[in-house]
Amino acid sequence: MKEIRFHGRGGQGSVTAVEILAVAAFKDGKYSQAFPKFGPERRGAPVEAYCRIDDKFINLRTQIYEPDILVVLNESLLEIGITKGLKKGGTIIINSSKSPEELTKQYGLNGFDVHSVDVTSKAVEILGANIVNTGILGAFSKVTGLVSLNSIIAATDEKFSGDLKEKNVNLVKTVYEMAK
Amino acid sequence: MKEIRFHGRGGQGSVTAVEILAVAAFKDGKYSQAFPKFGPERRGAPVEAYCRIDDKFINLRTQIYEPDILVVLNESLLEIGITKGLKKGGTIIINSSKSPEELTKQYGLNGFDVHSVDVTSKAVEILGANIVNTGILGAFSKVTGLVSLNSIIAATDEKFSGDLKEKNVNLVKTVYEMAK
Amino acid sequence: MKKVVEISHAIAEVVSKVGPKVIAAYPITPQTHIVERLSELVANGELDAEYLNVESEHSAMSATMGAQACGVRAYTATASQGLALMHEVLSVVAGERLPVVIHVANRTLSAPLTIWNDWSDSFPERDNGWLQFYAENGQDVVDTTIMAYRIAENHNVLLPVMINIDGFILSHVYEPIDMPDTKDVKDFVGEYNPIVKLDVNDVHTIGEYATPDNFQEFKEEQWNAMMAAKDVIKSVTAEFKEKFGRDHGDGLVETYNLDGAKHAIITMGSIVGTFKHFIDQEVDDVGIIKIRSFRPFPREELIELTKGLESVGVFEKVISLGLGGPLAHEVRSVVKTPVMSFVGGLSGRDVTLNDVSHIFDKIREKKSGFEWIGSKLK
Amino acid sequence: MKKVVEISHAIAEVVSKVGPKVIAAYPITPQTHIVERLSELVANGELDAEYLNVESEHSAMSATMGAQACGVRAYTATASQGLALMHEVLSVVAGERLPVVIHVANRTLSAPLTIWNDWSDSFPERDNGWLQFYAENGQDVVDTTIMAYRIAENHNVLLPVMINIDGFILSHVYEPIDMPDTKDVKDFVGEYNPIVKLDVNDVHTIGEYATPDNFQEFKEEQWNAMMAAKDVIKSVTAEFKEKFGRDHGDGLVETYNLDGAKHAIITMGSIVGTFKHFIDQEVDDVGIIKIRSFRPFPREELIELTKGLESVGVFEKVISLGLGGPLAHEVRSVVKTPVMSFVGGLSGRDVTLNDVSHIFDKIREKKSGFEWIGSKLK
Amino acid sequence: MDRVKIEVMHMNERYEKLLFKPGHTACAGCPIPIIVRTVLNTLGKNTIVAFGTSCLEIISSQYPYNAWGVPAMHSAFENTAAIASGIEAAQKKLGNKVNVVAFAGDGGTFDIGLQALSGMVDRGHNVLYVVYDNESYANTGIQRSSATPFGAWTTTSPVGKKIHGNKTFKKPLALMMAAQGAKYVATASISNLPDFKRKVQRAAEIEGPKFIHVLNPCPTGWKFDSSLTVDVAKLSVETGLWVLFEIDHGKFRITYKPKEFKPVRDYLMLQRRFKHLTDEEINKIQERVKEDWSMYEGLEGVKI
Amino acid sequence: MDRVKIEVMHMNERYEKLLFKPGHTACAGCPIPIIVRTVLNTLGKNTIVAFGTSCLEIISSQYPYNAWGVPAMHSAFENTAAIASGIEAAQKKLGNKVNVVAFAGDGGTFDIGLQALSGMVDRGHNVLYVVYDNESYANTGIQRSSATPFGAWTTTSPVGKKIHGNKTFKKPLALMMAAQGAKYVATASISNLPDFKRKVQRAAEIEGPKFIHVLNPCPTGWKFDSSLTVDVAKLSVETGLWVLFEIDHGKFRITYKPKEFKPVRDYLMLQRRFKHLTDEEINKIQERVKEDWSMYEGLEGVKI
Amino acid sequence: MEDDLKKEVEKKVPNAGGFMIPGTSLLNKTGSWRTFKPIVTDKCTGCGICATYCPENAIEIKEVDGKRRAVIDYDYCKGCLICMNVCPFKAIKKVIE
Amino acid sequence: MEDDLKKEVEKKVPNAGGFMIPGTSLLNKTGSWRTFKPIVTDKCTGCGICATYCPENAIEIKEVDGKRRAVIDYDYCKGCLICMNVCPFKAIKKVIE
Ligand SMILES: Cc1ncc(C[n+]2csc(CCOP(=O)(O)OP(=O)(O)O)c2C)c(N)n1
Ligand SMILES: Cc1ncc(C[n+]2csc(CCOP(=O)(O)OP(=O)(O)O)c2C)c(N)n1
Ligand code: SF4
Ligand code: SF4
Ligand code: SF4
Ligand code: SF4
Repeated sequence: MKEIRFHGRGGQGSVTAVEILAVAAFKDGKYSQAFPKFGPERRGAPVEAYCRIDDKFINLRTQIYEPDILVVLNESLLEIGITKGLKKGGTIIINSSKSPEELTKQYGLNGFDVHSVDVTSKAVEILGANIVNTGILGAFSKVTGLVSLNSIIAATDEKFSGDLKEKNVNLVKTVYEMAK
Repeated sequence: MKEIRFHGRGGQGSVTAVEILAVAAFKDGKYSQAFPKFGPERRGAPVEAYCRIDDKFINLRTQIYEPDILVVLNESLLEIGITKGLKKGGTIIINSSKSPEELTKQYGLNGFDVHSVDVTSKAVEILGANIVNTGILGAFSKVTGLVSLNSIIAATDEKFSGDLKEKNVNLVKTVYEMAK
Repeated sequence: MKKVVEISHAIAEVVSKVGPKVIAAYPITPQTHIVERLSELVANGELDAEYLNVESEHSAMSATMGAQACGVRAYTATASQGLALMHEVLSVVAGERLPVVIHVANRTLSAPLTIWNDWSDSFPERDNGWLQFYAENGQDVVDTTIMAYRIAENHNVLLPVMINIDGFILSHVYEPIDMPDTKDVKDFVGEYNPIVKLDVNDVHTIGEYATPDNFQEFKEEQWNAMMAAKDVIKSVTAEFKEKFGRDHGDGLVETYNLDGAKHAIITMGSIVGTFKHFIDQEVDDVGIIKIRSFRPFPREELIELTKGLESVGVFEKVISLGLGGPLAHEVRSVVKTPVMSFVGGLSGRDVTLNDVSHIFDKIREKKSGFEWIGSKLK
Repeated sequence: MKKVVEISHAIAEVVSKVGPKVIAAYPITPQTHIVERLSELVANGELDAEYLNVESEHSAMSATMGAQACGVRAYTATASQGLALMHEVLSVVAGERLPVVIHVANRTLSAPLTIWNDWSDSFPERDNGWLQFYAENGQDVVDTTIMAYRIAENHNVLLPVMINIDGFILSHVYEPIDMPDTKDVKDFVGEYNPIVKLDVNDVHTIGEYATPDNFQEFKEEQWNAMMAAKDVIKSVTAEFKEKFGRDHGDGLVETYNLDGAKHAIITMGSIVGTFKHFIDQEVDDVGIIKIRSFRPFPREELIELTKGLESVGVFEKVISLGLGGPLAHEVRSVVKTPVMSFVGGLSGRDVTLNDVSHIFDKIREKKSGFEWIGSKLK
Repeated sequence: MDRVKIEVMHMNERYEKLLFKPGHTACAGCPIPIIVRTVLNTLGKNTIVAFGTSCLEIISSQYPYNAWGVPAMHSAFENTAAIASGIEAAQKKLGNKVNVVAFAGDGGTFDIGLQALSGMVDRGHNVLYVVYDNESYANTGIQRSSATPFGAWTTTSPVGKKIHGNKTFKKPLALMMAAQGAKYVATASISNLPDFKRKVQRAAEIEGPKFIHVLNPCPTGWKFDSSLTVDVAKLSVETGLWVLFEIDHGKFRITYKPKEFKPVRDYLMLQRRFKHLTDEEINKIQERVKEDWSMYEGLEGVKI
Repeated sequence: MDRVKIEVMHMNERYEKLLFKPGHTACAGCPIPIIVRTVLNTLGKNTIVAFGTSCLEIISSQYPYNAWGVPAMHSAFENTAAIASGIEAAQKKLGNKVNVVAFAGDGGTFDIGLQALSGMVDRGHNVLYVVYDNESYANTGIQRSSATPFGAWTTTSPVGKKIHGNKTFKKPLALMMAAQGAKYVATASISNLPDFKRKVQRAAEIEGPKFIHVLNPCPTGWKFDSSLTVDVAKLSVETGLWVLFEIDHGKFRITYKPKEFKPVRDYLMLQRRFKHLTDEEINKIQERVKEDWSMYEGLEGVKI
Repeated sequence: MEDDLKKEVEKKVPNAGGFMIPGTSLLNKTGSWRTFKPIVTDKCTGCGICATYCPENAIEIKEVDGKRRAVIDYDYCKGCLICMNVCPFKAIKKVIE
Repeated sequence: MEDDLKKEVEKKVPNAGGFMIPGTSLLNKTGSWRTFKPIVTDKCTGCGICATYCPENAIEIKEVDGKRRAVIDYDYCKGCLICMNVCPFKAIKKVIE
């Protein structure tokens, strides 16, 4: 079982991100479970969301204490010590224009497998707004290989309607390509 | 232990009657317990009220099924079969201008110790209204001897204020004299 | 002074002697006589309090707690639907640790609508942090009221108290009651001395929002306070006996005819009187264990008292639909003897001496089981 | 079709397939997602119902019962303070024998105010004539919902059903759920066919006023209906398995790893999943007895299943202040083995795998007792 | 399906047709039955009633006796408007065109049921809500409600040395409902049945929430002889204390104006609940009537 | 007695004096704190607050953090006015002359708390009740309340194929409170703080129940950028949608009239909750503004 | 009586809770409530005003001996005497029961 | 932090339930919420309008280098940018955090 924690801000769509991830994993034939950090989400305040992926139905209902993977929608969140509990050698995927090395140094992320991708600039380009929750899933797929790009695309496609559908799918693909 | 049941109509003060009786008995050094027929009392509808008198504290909380004594504030109530449960040889005290014999015949009260007294006319005379609940207690005292006249007077005196005090006491005394 | 009074009026009188500053009540049969009398006392200037004619029981309890939070004693009374409508607020009062004392003139919860007595109103409140006492007669309720303030306001307790009296069967009955002097009452209960109150000169806030990080401990503290209440009840009851001369057992339970008895009936409230009456007439093998304090539940006391008994019965005026007699289940979960569960007296169904006789016979059979008392069905 | 959905939305979807004609709801976390989705379905014309934005939960339940009395299915959902505010009406709905089906996204009762999960909202409703089911996961709640209508509306039952799901822990979780087709759902639940309804062409009155002469029998009939519900639950559950292929034990209880186990943990709701997870990893001497139907209480089933066990534990997310774990007391009152009572998870306090490990160790000690799980006090 | 039909003995043809039947247990002289039947007779059999806990419940529905001749539902005290809302919504979905009427007392309307009523009006349910106002919680023994008039004795606004009856004036609920936007709002009196009936009729024509407030002189609570019910009702109108008006889609109109106002004292002194009033207090009430009338006359024609 | 005193670190002198302190958890851009401090600063430290469950509770009182600088009590959602009533009664008996203020949201006031409020007014408590109106149940995720305006999207008045946002117009609660007889009733806006403060001051001078209704533009629920809060508030007034008035002892007066009314569209289109509105719907709202103003202007000087 | 009725109901439906048969109040004869009895005298014109107001619906205007007049059903009349007071012709007098 | 505070409270009173110490919200630094940061530029006249509206009370008008101007307490500023919008002098600009 893999446990993943997303960090974002109230209003940024972290819950939508884990939902899409869980749907995508299921499309890949896996079992999944996604849930927000329970509680009132105030616009602007730091929030978390979670996802579990496994080969069989997930019975476990505890919170996630030692995630395997961290997804950070906002670089500035690294300032408030969000790596707590992340397994040794665990993966961190950060929306940032900085390089993994720079980020590792700046926020003391040594010992983790750090990846960064500038989702923001692509989101502004493609969606016309700094909404990075879907885009970063492209990076997730690429970096972790845990969920296929196709499934992320399909799940994203289901989630949105109108022109947001196409744009978000586009963003996912673009970020997938960028990420490494 | 003696059990007494009062019959009247909603608005006639049956509960006040049993209250005064219970207070009076206690003044006589006895223990007592009084209570209404539990439920909404609609003005005009037939109602009942109860009193127990004993030499020790009364623990019993059941309803009264087989009263020793019946007090009837309104002759017409005899039409609706209110003697139910009255012990064989039990006492009935009726506010009526008719004689016990007439009443026994009219309502089939054979086997009971029937007493009648015309409280109504005295009440109209003394109180200026057909309010018989206190007056009949004078008859109760005289007929049963269970509670002293003095105590009934004292309890009545406590219950009322203003000129109702005196008038009711007066009525009690008058009816006491009349009763047999 | 000992006198014959309506129990509801005796309650109003003793409450008035304690002297709440705010009374907020909403009428409901059979609570009405209590609060009507209090409103008279206020109208006559005999009780120096604000009497608020609130627009619902939800507001009655809310206004009561708002007032109590200011550091004064506040009062309300209710029954049945009224208590049910307070349900939400009751648990808030306990959680905010406001030692309010109220009376409930127990009456059946609808439907069908009915105004008579059983415990279906107070039993659903048995989890929420209120102490619950059940009174046997007028004297009991007067004495328990006086003690309740001491217990509730004790700084190791700080929990509200609900004093239950059987509606009509007690509330509307006139009987002899020894009413203590105002001075004695005031001396016994003392001044209300809260730890925190709404005070512009010493600012505190009441009514926080807790998270999973800290909520559970609030409940644990309430649990501890409930456990602490047992000792407080015992010592206050002992002190009461010393001051006023009246015995109420250890405050948690009382027994009758239990010495040498082989069986016992466990129950609460006014029905205890009828059982006593019956025992006085003809019984020596059955004793009574009367629960005074239903919450905190007298666990240890019941274990102790039932030791050596061949069987017990539990009589209760309430049913947990789909389970059985809730009190019987609680008793069964702690005592070792066979427990026969009797449910009856629902909504004023009279429990007669015949019923009592039947109950005792059943207990003597030393079985566990469940039975309706006074049923007309079949 | 099996898909990953938020459980709240799955609930809205399955309710919508059953097709209530009137929905009256008042928002409260964590019930909101259920009713928001329903209001969307109505706004989109996908569900042909009146959606009433009522002004309180008291009115939500009242409008629901008013509508149901007209012979249509009506729906509401709530939680915590909302359920508490419905308290008065809940017992009326049961007493008037209206087979309403609702969901409660269980959340702690204030105070302190909090929005997280425990069962302090639904437990005070355990006497009042509602059937109570507790769901383990999304699939469970969907299936239970479908069955609930059949059970509630059965003419031998005619009682309302409350389906409890742990707030947030289930309500806000996305997971794979097999959602049955609308036609299959409709076929299974059938038409609502009340005995009596408000109908100008066939005049009846609902909501009588009963007296001591006749009230108790109304309760006895409710009691009998609750007892009858056990069989109905069993047969509907069996039929459900046949039609939909999913097993829910006998409908009253389910077991896990119980064959050959020496001990068992008895509990309800979502925590069962965590216990299963832990057992799958490393345990074979402890099994799970999951209570699906808390009301009616599976008395006989528990007696049967615990026979031969050396000890059991009861884990529950609720405390009866002044008594202990209420579920543990009910279990203790029926089973013979030592019962260890665990209370934890209050208001979302996470129950971790460490906690589970500790709980299992404690059960293995074969003692009776009480313990807080996850406490930070001391 | 097995419908329930039980023949009620002694049901002669006349009683068969009544929509509220004798054998109810209202106090002798109580006008509640007059109010209920005036409404029901005007609306006819095609009517479903929701009613709250109150004298009306107790007098109409003591098991196994039942006085209703139309489908009627009681559930609790404060939720009459919510029950009616649910009924109306269901009937709409069922495609039935029926009148839905809610009956409740003043306590169940002005106080504990106000919120449900306001919610019903807010949501625009097509319900006629009728409050019979006996100016107290009568069923529980005459306690003060927010419809209790100034000075009146009740058991919770007692007459004592310090406080002299009820301290507040009656809550002007009809105006509040009109302010909220109920489509039709009216007051009525049993002493003017044609006016009352016309108002019920008008209400029935209008789609949406409607509110009629009827004064209900209660011999038991107001303490007058049971034979005087209609006289007391009439005096309430003739003294100007009880103003007959209607507010039709926000337009205010007084529907009856006494030619000459009788002094309020005539009304007050018929009732023992007012017998303690001092001259000063009576004058205060008289003044208030003047003020109210000037306010009401000021509202005539104004849209609220 | 052992009073509780805990020194709060970093409490500098400026923060020490604040009656509602930073560190609260309102959404970025939320005006609730502005409203609360405007009221408290006007009344001063001699004030006790009752507040209901709502955003205000969550943002001010998450254990162990607390933003209040005056004694404040929260108990439940719907009982703010009742709690305030109890506080006021107790303070009276204690002989304290303090301001008692109740704060609640529109849901806690227009809907579930209406009855308690009306009861408080009926009994004449000397309480200032302030409703901050974000036109929804914001705390639970923006559900429809009876203060939600016509056409607005909320999560329970969603925009679907059959139904297009909220179907009803805002409940005119201030008028209802005035109709009931609250001594002072006013509306206010954070875009006009002098007007708001003056109203609070006037209310403080008056003995009895007082009611102030403040519009609370909610960036989260109304879906506008957090920096636009004051702009949205201002537009609500300048378009005439939000009317600033007061009713002092029944006398109605408009306290601010825009020189020229901006089209409602300017206001609506700033907020994504209205973005689905058709021209027809916008016209309907524009018409309603006209009607309302003619009604309000008709009321000027009238006594209600 | 009550029991009969209840049994009757139970025979027909498994769960008697929650509803009532309308019109059964007619079984409850409230005539026994009277302290005073209204008597319609010959002054009666049959105008029907009393019937409009009788809270018990106990007055019917009928042809009696070829003349329309008020007839009181004493099974239900509670003796409130409203009829006596509203009759414009003072056609109703009271006697004690 | 929370635990410290709670312990502190418990030390002083036996029952911590039911009340809170006011002003403790100051311990909750909401500066971390910002995505954008408002910067007061030299155009600031110290008029104080922004301070009136800052929902966080995070702006103080102070003497800085002999000139009155707005000073933002970034410990609490959530970056809503109301200040930027209400400033009549456009004296506040935003930068990304
Ligand atoms: C929640 C609740 N509180 C109190 C009661 C008790 N109660 C029943 S009827 C009634 C009085 C009703 O007054 P009103 O609505 O004026 O009708 P009336 O009795 O005057 O006909 C009261 C207080 C109740 N049934 N439910
Ligand atoms: C009885 C009850 N029902 C529902 C809730 C859930 N609830 C808490 S706050 C809230 C919304 C409050 O709305 P409003 O009063 O408008 O204040 P806002 O959240 O908008 O600040 C709701 C529905 C509750 N706490 N209690
Ligand atoms: S108390 Fe009054 S309103 Fe109630 S039934 Fe009697 S007369 Fe009618
Ligand atoms: S009112 Fe008089 S005259 Fe007219 S029918 Fe009745 S009794 Fe006859
Ligand atoms: S930033 Fe702007 S509004 Fe604030 S003080 Fe400076 S000039 Fe005034
Ligand atoms: S951005 Fe918002 S919070 Fe920050 S200083 Fe400006 S107004 Fe205050």
